[in-house]
Amino acid sequence: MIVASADDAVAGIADGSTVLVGGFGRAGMPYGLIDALIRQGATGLTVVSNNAGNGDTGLAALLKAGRVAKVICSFPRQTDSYVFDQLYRAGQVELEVVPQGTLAERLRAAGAGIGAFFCPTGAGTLLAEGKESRTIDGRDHVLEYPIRGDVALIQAHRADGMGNLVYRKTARNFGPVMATAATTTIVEVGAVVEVGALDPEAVVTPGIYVDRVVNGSPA
Amino acid sequence: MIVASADDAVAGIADGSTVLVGGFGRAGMPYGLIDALIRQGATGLTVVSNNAGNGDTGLAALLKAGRVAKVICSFPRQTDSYVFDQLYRAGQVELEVVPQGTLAERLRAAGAGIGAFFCPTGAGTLLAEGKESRTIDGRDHVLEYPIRGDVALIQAHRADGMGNLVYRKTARNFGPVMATAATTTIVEVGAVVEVGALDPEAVVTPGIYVDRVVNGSPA
Amino acid sequence: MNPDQLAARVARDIPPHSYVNLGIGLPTRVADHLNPESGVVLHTENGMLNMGPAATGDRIDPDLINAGKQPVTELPGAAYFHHADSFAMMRGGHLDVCVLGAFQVSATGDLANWSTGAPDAIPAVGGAMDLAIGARQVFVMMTLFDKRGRPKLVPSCTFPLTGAGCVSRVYTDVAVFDVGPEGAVIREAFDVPAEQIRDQLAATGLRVR
Amino acid sequence: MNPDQLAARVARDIPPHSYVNLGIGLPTRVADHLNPESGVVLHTENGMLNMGPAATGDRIDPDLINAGKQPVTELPGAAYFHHADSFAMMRGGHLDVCVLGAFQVSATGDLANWSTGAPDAIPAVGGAMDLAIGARQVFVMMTLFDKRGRPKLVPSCTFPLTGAGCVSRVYTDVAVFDVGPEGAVIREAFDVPAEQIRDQLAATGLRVR
Repeated sequence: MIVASADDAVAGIADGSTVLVGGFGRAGMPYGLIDALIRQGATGLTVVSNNAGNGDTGLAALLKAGRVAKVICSFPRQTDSYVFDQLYRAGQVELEVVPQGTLAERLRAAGAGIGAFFCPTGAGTLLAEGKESRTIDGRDHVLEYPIRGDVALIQAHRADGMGNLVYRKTARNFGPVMATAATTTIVEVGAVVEVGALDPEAVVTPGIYVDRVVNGSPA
Repeated sequence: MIVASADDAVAGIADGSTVLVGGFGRAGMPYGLIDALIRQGATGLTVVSNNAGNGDTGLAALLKAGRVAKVICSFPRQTDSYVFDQLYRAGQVELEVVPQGTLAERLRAAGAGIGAFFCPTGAGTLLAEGKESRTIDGRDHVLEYPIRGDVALIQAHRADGMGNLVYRKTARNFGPVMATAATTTIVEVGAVVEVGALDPEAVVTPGIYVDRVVNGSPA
Repeated sequence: MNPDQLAARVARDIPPHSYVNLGIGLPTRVADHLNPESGVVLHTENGMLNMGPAATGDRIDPDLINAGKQPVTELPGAAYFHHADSFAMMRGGHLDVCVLGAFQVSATGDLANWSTGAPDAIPAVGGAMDLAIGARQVFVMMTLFDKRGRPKLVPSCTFPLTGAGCVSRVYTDVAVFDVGPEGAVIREAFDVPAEQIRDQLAATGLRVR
Repeated sequence: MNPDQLAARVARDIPPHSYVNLGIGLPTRVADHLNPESGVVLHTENGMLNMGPAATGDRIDPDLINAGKQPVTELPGAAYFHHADSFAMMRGGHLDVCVLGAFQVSATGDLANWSTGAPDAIPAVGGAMDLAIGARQVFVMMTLFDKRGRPKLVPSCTFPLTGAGCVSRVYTDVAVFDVGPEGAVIREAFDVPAEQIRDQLAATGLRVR
């Protein structure tokens, strides 16, 4: 469960994996794990994250290293997303844009064993084109399918030795849903605490969802 | 938000309402609110709860008073569910049995604005008869629809003045999902605390889901 | 009316104790005009209720940001939750009011605010579609005309839709409009008489009552 | 093999550090035979991980019960969650093992444990169907024959199904069977030779390898 380094934490991630990457902007972004993934070398990755990288670090660095074949996200275009922008315009990375809440719900569905769900978001828009739709109770819905990850890379505030996690403020964002949606969930935390030190009423991600924890220093 | 009595809390519940009632067995059962609902007199109710009452108190007393037209639950038959058993056999109450997790997920769907979802639970069984089904990724699924309440009656451990709630141990059970699924959510709590006294990281039900809180003594 | 006056005007229409999401950009300014006594609670879709004002100086915490990724603060009674729960809250219709910017709004309440449909644009939607369909009331804040003088309140949107029939009211620098199945109605004209606004819009092909 | 010996036998097959749900009744006894050092974590579907042994005396807390509504205790590292999250955990395939009782199991792994199909019975399913389809491995504990001597391991279930093809192993008082698409196989015979069990079941119409 607790591993010695970020490099140990990302060992074995295969080429072509679907990697769920937590964070919203910089909050909750597992920088240490992404850097380790770049060193690890896996390529042809599908990355699922809210954004497509900022500046030259984190996801942007992974993209720049040429490891990403496809990005599934809600908002790739930011003021400092020049790495992604360039690759996308050069046709070197595929993009699937998903409304932010639908992205979260499709990840949840994967973790919760839901086969598909009818969602009102995006009905009647470009993003619903080609998708099955249905009117339920007078409202238009689009059928959305789960997004499963081979690996999730997330950041949390504290973990105990069983992998129970708590987060900090809005850095929680996608972490708890991504943890449920991946075969292997890897977590970078600010500190590891004793089993029993986290309040059982306040655990956000129970250890059942967590495979590897590395004590890293959040950015 | 904070009301003076359980009677004030249940005022205005209309005949024919769908009432979501929290609790699993006796844990988390809002006894004070159910007793007040009996005094209040609303009838022809559809009750959604995990069970259909124990002994002569709580839901069993509401059933015995003849106020319930239909029960939607996962497990009506218990060693001491004689009130329900008798009414059911006499044809005086309608029953819809839903697998426990599907019950929780249908309530969540109502709260989360999901129009319907494909669920593997119960596929190929009697409980799926007459329901739309579909094979997704080689697995059989049943299409399930949201269960919305006009009112939710739940129990929590503490509320602050904004209606933020925390629960206690396994008494949490259906409370948080039912709170999201009803037009009016009414909560019986062990104590009301100052706004700011609950840890924002540990709030389970944010006040946005809560309409009325009464300081009651949990059984 | 300048943007700050308009923000104040929108703030006045938000009922006390409402749960409100303020979109990125112009709508964010509405927060500065809400009476702290009003009990209005701000939601940010990245996972928080009871968001406080922007953080500055020592109060900046990289773990505490709003949907625009700007540092913010926490008010007493705050709650944090993950993205699936946050968007469930929106999609489930629990927010009373959402205030959004727009490229175009149609007289029937269609909203276009995520894409100008430019062929070389990189598509990016964020939470725009979730906000559009989620709140009980969706208010739009925008200028009535764009920089080139083209109306942004239109008979039907030419830009790609964010949501269909989702907007109920449009606050512009010139007037406040109600929009919906019955079409657009001037609710309040600011500096110019309503009749003049009607004529001006009629010239663009939009009938407003 | 008596029920407690059988519970010990099941406990031995649960890998260390597994997340396990023990069904109401006989399976609950498996807990008493798990080595505390094994790191096996118990889930109870009413919203808890790291459930401890039954509570007695002063340790009884009405807010802390298991799925059978019996008072239990909490171990260090416990976590509480609501019903939708708890059943998402099950349905999503996160539990390693679930141990259930049964009325009947078919050679292909169909499970019948919620209803005997009696015409006057009040239907009640609880979490049975969720447990049946949720765990990575579903073990059944049951007697091989019912009180009237009818086999409970059958070519195909005559009682209403809880889940189709969901059981992988059946622990009975007589033998342990693997079941699945390939049919039933004796994995381990206890007091009686496997051949004799095969003959006995063949007489009921069930071919077992």
